[in-house]
Amino acid sequence: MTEEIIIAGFGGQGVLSMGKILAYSGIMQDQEVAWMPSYGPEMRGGTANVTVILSDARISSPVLTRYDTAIILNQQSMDKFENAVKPGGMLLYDPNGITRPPARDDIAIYKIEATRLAAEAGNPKSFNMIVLGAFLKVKPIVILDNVEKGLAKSLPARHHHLIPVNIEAIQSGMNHVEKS
Amino acid sequence: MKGNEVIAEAAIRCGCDGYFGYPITPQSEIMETLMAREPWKETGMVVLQAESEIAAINMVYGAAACGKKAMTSSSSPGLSLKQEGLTYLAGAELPCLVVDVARGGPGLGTIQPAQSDYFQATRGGGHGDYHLLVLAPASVQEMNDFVALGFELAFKYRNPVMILADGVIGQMMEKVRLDDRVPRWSDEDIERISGEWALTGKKNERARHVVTSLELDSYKQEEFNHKLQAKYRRMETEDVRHEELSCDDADYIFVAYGSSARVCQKSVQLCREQGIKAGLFRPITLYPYPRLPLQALARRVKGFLAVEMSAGQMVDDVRLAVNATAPVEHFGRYGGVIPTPDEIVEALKKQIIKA
Amino acid sequence: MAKFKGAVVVDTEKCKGCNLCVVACPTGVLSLAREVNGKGYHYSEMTGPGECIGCANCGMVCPDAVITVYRKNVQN
Amino acid sequence: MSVELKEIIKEENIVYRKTPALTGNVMHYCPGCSHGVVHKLIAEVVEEMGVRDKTIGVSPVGCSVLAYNYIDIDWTEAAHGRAPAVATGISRLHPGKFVFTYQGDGDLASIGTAEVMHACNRGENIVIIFVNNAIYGMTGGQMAPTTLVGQVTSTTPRGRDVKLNGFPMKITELLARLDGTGFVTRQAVHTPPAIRKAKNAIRKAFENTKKDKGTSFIEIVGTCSSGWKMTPVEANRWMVEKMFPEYPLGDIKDI
Repeated sequence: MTEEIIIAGFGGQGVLSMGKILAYSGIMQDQEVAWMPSYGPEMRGGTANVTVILSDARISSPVLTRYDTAIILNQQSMDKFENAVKPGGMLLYDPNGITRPPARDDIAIYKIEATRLAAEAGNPKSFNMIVLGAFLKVKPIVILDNVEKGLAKSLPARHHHLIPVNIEAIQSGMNHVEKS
Repeated sequence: MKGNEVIAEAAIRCGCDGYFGYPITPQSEIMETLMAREPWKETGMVVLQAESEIAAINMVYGAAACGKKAMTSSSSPGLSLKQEGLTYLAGAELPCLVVDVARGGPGLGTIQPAQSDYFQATRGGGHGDYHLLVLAPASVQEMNDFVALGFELAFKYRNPVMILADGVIGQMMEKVRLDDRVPRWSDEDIERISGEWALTGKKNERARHVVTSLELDSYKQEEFNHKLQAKYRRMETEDVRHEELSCDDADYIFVAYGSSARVCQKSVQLCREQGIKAGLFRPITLYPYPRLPLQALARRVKGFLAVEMSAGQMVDDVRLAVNATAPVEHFGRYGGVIPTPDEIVEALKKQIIKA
Repeated sequence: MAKFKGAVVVDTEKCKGCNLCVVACPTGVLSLAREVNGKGYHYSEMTGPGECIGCANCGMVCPDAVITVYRKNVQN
Repeated sequence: MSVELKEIIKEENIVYRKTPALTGNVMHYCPGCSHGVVHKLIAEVVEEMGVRDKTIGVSPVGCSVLAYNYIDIDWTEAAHGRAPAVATGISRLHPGKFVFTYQGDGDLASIGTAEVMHACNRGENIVIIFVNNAIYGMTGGQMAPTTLVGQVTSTTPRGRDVKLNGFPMKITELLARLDGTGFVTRQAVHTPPAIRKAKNAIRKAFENTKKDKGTSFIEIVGTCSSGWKMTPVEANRWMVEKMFPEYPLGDIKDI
């Protein structure tokens, strides 16, 4: 099994940390992982994206042009990555701020209203975990136990009390993801 | 862990005595990680932010002259500044470790990954007839492994060793198995390992040690250069490293190092899916270059494509090794652009297969 | 009252004849030789040892550390 | 008379001789060069303190590049101007050692300005000996940052012109203003009293290392009779007349 994922959105949406948690979760179940961010000035407020690869075998290129899954969190990223999804692949997006929804019919498209859900829950920071939950519902490539361990690994100890809140957000994402 | 963070962790674990650096993207995490880890409390390792890359490499020079395990890290523009120090280190036969997390150039260039420092790294970089031993990691695991290996080789040859990485390897995270901790060398260890030359304070029973690259007599300087060349020949026989992937039955070979090699691994897969028998030859030491194994392959394959994030630097070494036995072409993206697995496959078809 | 007599020995082969010791000598004991040493320098030498007081000024100012100074109490 | 001389020239009557911490190699310096005296003073101090086995010297690029041939201690030679950085590396990893740099005006005040500023600003526990003779000796008498206004050198053949070349650099005063320096002084070695003072200053600097009192910086105003095209005696006179008003002797900072 190899899953090649691009997560793309604005800086500050927790794109990189979502990728990191996913990667750590993969390590927890003994998979090979690679996490490769776009880096540079765009880290500060512009677009941010990260490639995450989980695999049972040695990972080749950490830099890809085609992905099994694209998780898209703003319109610029939609423009850039919709066509990068392999045929038969999956695209997950938050409709908030999307002016031109994805139009491909050879891939599975899912929606998660993460911005709205996070606002309703009164915890905008849980946004990325809601998205992660939505993804894991559709593609359960890592089990929730390992996500919890991954969270513990990627969060500094002083934030460990936030793990239950994050798990809740992941479950909320799992419950609210819809196929479009 | 990120490649850069792993360098820092590996340095602490392998008993490094001193790190001297100056911030530059995309490798600042190395010093940041060290400063956050405070290894001076744990092992006594010194970590110092210098006022410039020039000062940093000269601090390394001072520390190395004492027989200590000293290192620095930087990215391309910073490496240009360090070249003076490197030629002095090579000329004084001092061991040290230098990490270059390369970015796009020339000039200030971009902060994105590139491999356009190949000439600078493998040809010497500064003035005079000298070489660094250059290791090119292609994974975060190798960022770990090459720190201890780098110091080992540096002291084996009394020569600076460079880890030539790039922004991809520095910034990416992968699973990594860290080495066990090794204590820093004691004064007795240094006496045993480098007692012939290290600055430890002149004792009555021995002559003073002088670390210098100056020689006023040109014949003696020539003799010294012979000695250096003999050392480089020895590196070529004892410490050339490379890796071959799917080369056994291959008709076509990608030659690539570092992150380009990772991208090419994918290209090999894509080729094989399309029925093209491609393989990957990955030099691990860029100096000394794995010339002989490449030559051996040249006798039985239909062509080589050197893939680099540069306008064509390593391809020169491929051509020298292949020596016109088989076609050699170059494909590169540069200035901070990373080639994609697909365009590499296309380049192979267009430039080598030509069918 | 103590009376000191001194003597200056110059390593004449290493002397470069810079003349600084000659100028530094308070009693005019030293002068540059007419002859030259192996390097072609008019080396410094004691010409009137009787007047040397062993003050060591010459030794101190000698950039090449080629001067040894002796002093003896000749009160008795 | 000669009998009397023999009486005097006896081991027990020696009051001054070359310190054993000098190697005995004939120095390559020109006749009358101040470097020789400064080398001698450092060697004497190291010997008298009994710290030869704990002292590491860093020689520069310039006339004193070969200083390591003359003082019998462990040495390293540094790239042009970089001695304070090299000394930083040594001193940080050998905290118990006496580490000093020996630098000329071109090395320290021109190409190595950044290194000396920052070493002093960090308060590196080292001694910096700075020999200022207002000219590049090694390369044949070119303008130094400390060359006096109007002074003729091979690159200021009509004298240093401030419009073209700026002003003589008083780097010692600049360094004294940095919080990292503990002892900053300017000395000379042209007369026995001056030499005694200079030696005391060097001794004090080395003692400061023991006490970790920050960077000790000693400028020695010296002569370059070859570069100035004078005899050594004339050069000393010129130094007193022309250099001292620009570079007055004495302690600038002592905490």
